[in-house]
Amino acid sequence: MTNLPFTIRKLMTIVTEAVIEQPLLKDLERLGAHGYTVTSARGKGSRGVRNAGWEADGNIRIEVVCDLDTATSIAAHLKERYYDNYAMVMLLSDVQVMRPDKF
Amino acid sequence: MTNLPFTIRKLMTIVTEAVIEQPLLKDLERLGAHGYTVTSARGKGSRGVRNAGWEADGNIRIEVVCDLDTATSIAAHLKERYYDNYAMVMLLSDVQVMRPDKF
Amino acid sequence: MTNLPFTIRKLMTIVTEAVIEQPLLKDLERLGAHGYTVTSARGKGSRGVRNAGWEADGNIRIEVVCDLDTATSIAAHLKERYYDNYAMVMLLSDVQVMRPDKF
Amino acid sequence: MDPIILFFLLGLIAGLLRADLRLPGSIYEFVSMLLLISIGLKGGVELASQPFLNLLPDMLAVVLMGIALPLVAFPVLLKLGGFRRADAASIAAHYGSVSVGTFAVGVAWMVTRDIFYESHLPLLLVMLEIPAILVGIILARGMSKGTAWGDVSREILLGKSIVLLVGGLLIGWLADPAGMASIEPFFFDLFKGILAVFLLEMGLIAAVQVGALRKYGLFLVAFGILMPLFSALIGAGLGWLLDFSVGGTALLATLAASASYIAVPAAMRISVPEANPTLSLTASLGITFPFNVLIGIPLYYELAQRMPIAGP
Amino acid sequence: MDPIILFFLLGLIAGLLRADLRLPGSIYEFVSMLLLISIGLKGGVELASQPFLNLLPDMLAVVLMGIALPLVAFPVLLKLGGFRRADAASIAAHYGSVSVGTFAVGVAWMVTRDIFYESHLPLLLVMLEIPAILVGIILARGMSKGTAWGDVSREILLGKSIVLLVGGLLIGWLADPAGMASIEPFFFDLFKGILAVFLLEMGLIAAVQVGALRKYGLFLVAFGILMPLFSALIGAGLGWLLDFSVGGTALLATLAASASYIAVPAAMRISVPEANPTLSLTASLGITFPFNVLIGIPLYYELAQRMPIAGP
Amino acid sequence: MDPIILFFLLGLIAGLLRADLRLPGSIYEFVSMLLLISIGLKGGVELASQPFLNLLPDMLAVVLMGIALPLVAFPVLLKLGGFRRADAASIAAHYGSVSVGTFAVGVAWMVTRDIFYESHLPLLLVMLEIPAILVGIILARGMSKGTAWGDVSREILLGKSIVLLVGGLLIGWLADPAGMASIEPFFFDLFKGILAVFLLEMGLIAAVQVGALRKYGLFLVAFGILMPLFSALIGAGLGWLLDFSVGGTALLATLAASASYIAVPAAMRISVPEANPTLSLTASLGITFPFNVLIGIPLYYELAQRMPIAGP
Ligand SMILES: Nc1ncnc2c1ncn2[C@@H]1O[C@H](COP(=O)(O)O)[C@@H](O)[C@H]1O
Ligand SMILES: Nc1ncnc2c1ncn2[C@@H]1O[C@H](COP(=O)(O)O)[C@@H](O)[C@H]1O
Ligand SMILES: Nc1ncnc2c1ncn2[C@@H]1O[C@H](COP(=O)(O)O)[C@@H](O)[C@H]1O
Ligand code: NA
Ligand code: NA
Ligand code: NA
Repeated sequence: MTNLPFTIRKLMTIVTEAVIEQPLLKDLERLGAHGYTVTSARGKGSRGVRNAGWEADGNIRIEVVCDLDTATSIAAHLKERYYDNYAMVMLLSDVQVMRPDKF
Repeated sequence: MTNLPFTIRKLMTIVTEAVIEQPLLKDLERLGAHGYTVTSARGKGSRGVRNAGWEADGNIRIEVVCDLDTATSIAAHLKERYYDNYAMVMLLSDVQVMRPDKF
Repeated sequence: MTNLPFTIRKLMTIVTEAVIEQPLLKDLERLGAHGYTVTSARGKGSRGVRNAGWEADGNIRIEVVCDLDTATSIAAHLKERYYDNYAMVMLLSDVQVMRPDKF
Repeated sequence: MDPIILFFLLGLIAGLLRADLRLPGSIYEFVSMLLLISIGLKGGVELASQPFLNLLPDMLAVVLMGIALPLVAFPVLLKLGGFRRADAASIAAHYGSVSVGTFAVGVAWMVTRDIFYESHLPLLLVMLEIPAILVGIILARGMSKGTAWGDVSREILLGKSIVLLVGGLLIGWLADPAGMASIEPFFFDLFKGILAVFLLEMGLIAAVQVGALRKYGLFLVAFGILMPLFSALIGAGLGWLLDFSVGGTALLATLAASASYIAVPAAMRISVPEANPTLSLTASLGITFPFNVLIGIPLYYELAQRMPIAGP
Repeated sequence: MDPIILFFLLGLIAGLLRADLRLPGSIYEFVSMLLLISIGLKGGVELASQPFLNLLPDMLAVVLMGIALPLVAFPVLLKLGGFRRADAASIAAHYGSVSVGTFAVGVAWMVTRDIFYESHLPLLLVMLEIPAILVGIILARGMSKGTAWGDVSREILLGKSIVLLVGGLLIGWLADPAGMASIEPFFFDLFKGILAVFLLEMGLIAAVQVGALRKYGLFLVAFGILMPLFSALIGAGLGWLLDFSVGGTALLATLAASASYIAVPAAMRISVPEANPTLSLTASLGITFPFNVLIGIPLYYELAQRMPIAGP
Repeated sequence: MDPIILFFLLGLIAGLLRADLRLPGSIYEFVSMLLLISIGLKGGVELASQPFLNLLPDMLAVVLMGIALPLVAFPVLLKLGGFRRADAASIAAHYGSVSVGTFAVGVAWMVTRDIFYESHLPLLLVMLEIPAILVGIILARGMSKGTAWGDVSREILLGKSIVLLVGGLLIGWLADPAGMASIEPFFFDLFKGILAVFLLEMGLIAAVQVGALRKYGLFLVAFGILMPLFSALIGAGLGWLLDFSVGGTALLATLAASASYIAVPAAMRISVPEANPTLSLTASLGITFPFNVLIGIPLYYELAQRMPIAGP
């Protein structure tokens, strides 16, 4: 990018059960995320079809932009706290942002 | 990432017409996808505005995390089967995952 | 990717207030975007919780696939026109596409 | 003027002015589900009081009409209109099938004027929905090619509109009257209000389609008005042959004149994907639906009144 | 047959045939909110006319039943069913608590037949919702382990169903009659129609659960039918002890027999995450709900009539 | 107590306790659309029976009030409140314009008590919605700066609330009475029930705003109560000048006292983006709406009764 100063941050995408939205978002903030974006989703994975047909059956897709350290501790926490008992997928990638101090 | 073992996989993002959700998801599974995440979307592209105003007019956004081979065969299939006749966009990128065997 | 010709393009993801959807989409087209995908979202950032509880309180998540030049001018424009007064986050990354002329 | 027509006009004008107005998608979906169920229920209640076998001739006749209409429309679209084969077949299928929204407006028109109509018209609506789809697919593909007819039939028979219409019919038919009375406030008393909301959104949708008209030019406009007029003649003729009342004849003409915008587009998108959906929807939603709702229905009633000998 | 039962069957059959039918998520949510409020309101209006203190014994008795039922179900599931501790505890909690949808169908059944029932049953419904959840958590975790009881109680007491039921009760209780009359057309007159829409979707959901049954086999099916029968006996016995009318006894049996699918699944998912939610929902939604709605309620009424001495 | 007020309190309390309760977004949107249409329809039906020209003076007077109120509020906010220019202008615009929800509660209050009010008040509501927005923009930007007034007016005139209110007015005005009767069950009979649902959600929203109050301190609270009291005086005075009935005077005071939370926030966000939307919404939704609904309306009626000479 020529004249716009972009910095690299981590984008963590979590797809999981809608029922744990509240505790999960609290965890994210406690672990250092400065923000998050949530969309409603449906899907299929090892725990079967989650069709958003009714309350207990929907997914959410959470995105968190953060630095490597925060990403690492979020990943470690999710793994330990949620992986065994909840439908959950976590993806990590690099993104460029313009205001690195924001994340 | 220091102590968390991350592996690289492909993230395929497909944006297309909501009306073909069912056959498309069946195709994805047949081609080796172990899971997928779907969100409702709207948008605009070469086939015009798709505003989600009513049934026939909505988009879906599908994400599939998979290995390179699966991604290649999905891409080939979508190209052959859907590109000519449906509003469709397909994006491919790398993501890090913690449980590579899942995908 | 063995036999499928993929080309690299920029994927720009914008999360912002739903209330500016219309002017923002117009801006994107004027600046050269050939298309976009929009999903409804909620979230939290420096401007507080945006819970999608009612009209003025929702977010949208816009994705634009485009070339580097277009991405640069979109970034510059958003920064100048919206950053000061609106809840907004902009992320940039690389994606592979099959029909580069489309974007 | 009937307020439901005014709701349609409000939507149309607001849409043309690009007002910031839209029914939430889930509400539109629910409202159209309620119309389907209510029409089915109403028909079922009436059907309960007559022997089913008597209706078979009418059902058969109507299926034949559903096959014939797209066969007439297809060559016109192909030759006169210069459309590609797939497009001509798809549009023909839309016009051979029916629009539940148009039928609902027609029923409301009759009810407001206390005009009698045969109670099994919702059943005929169901019978008319499907044949044209099959004809359209055959016209596009030919019989020979390996169309997965099993899948196609499944898709159509288990589509939302058939399931809710037939389900409503059956429930209305089987339910005991006391039970029906208790769900009447929701499904019957609110019917016209819900239809008003539906028409508001249909006006907004039609306005978007009108915008696309410029691209497709005059032939589509002409077809979107002349085809329903022709179909109405056939429908009214059939009503006369079947010895229907004036109201029933007018409603059968309305069914014939109406063009699908729910079941057929979905089926065509899957079975004839190379057909351009914008063409058929522009015609059906942008021209024919407004025409039928605003002008057609009174016209078809007029027509029904002039048929040589009509029932009660 | 009652049309609301037919709506449930329509949903069930459409679901089993994999028809393309679904209530939009937001509509389902709203419809179930309306049922909760309406039931609360109805109960509140009635409660306003009697001294609250008289109800305390009934409330206490019912809480004891809500504690006892999961304690009976748990060992059966653990020993006979061979389920893991967490799963047995979670399923037991579902069956100790109640289903508002089932209760609503029961109330509709009584109203259609003009059968009297005690007006404070909605209050008892509220009382029955919670104890089983706490028992379930204790069964899964033991008392010792540091469960965050504060959080758990908060979560349950401030969950949607309790807030709307209790809120409705209070509003019905406090509102002046003239004001209530003006909201009746929405909350009361539409009740059975809205219940019909709810049951259509419940049928679709149950059909999906039925699909999961194959995986879990016969024991779950048997439990899903026998447990409500046993609970209904207990409920009817309690109704008799409390000197309830036949209608009230039948509804108390219905409450006992019903299994939760809103409040308990959410609470268990958070508090006993290692329990497999599919197990309990398959039983509760795939077997017990259909069983109660289609067969159970008339049966429980039959049962209530045969209790030795019943009230008016 | 009126149940709709109790619904508001239920929402408020549930929100303050952070209960897990929310109306789905699409339902809230639809419910507020229905309120707008219903109020418009009701006004239109009444208007049909009187010569339009007679209303022009009232309409003009009310527009002047809509211009004057923000001009009074602005310096107070700027000087006493110490707000930035953009914020002061935006808040002033909110308080110069009107809240349809507040008006609906006022109308329900009158109807419950069988109090007469002038039938053209919904028309005055429409007239009051817009002027304050334009004043607010001018206060923020000055006249000189190149505001795209064309765009701004388009945006406002074609916004949801104006289109639905005016559309409803026109439909009610033009529709024939028989037709109106058939949509009454939906748009009129359900009105108060739908208003109750709307107020439940408004309570939940207000509770969130109350949370933000701590940040902005006492001045905003004081302004949120004193400004509507002042505006109500002006509104009642105007009602008296225009020779309104007691009920009409009270409703005009209610309109004056109410602060916008739909049309104005959207317009300000686009036209005066540097204004902090949280400030104005906290005041309007967190303080003024609850104040008007719980305390204001009866107070304004009291006030209207004490005006020297009032109509019938
Ligand atoms: N391979 C995948 N690609 C994309 N999304 C997935 C994939 N696997 C799982 N998911 C999503 O993650 C949720 C939980 O996955 P699981 O824990 O495997 O059941 C699913 O419901 C999907 O929405
Ligand atoms: N350049 C783009 N960036 C992001 N999304 C796009 C782009 N082009 C198309 N889309 C999405 O893909 C859908 C189908 O595209 P198309 O086939 O070009 O009409 C559109 O409705 C958009 O949602
Ligand atoms: N760190 C973050 N990660 C993901 N999304 C974010 C982040 N920060 C902000 N957002 C999203 O961007 C919106 C606007 O952010 P802000 O301008 O910081 O209030 C928020 O409402 C979130 O949806
Ligand atoms: Na037709
Ligand atoms: Na139970
Ligand atoms: Na005001």
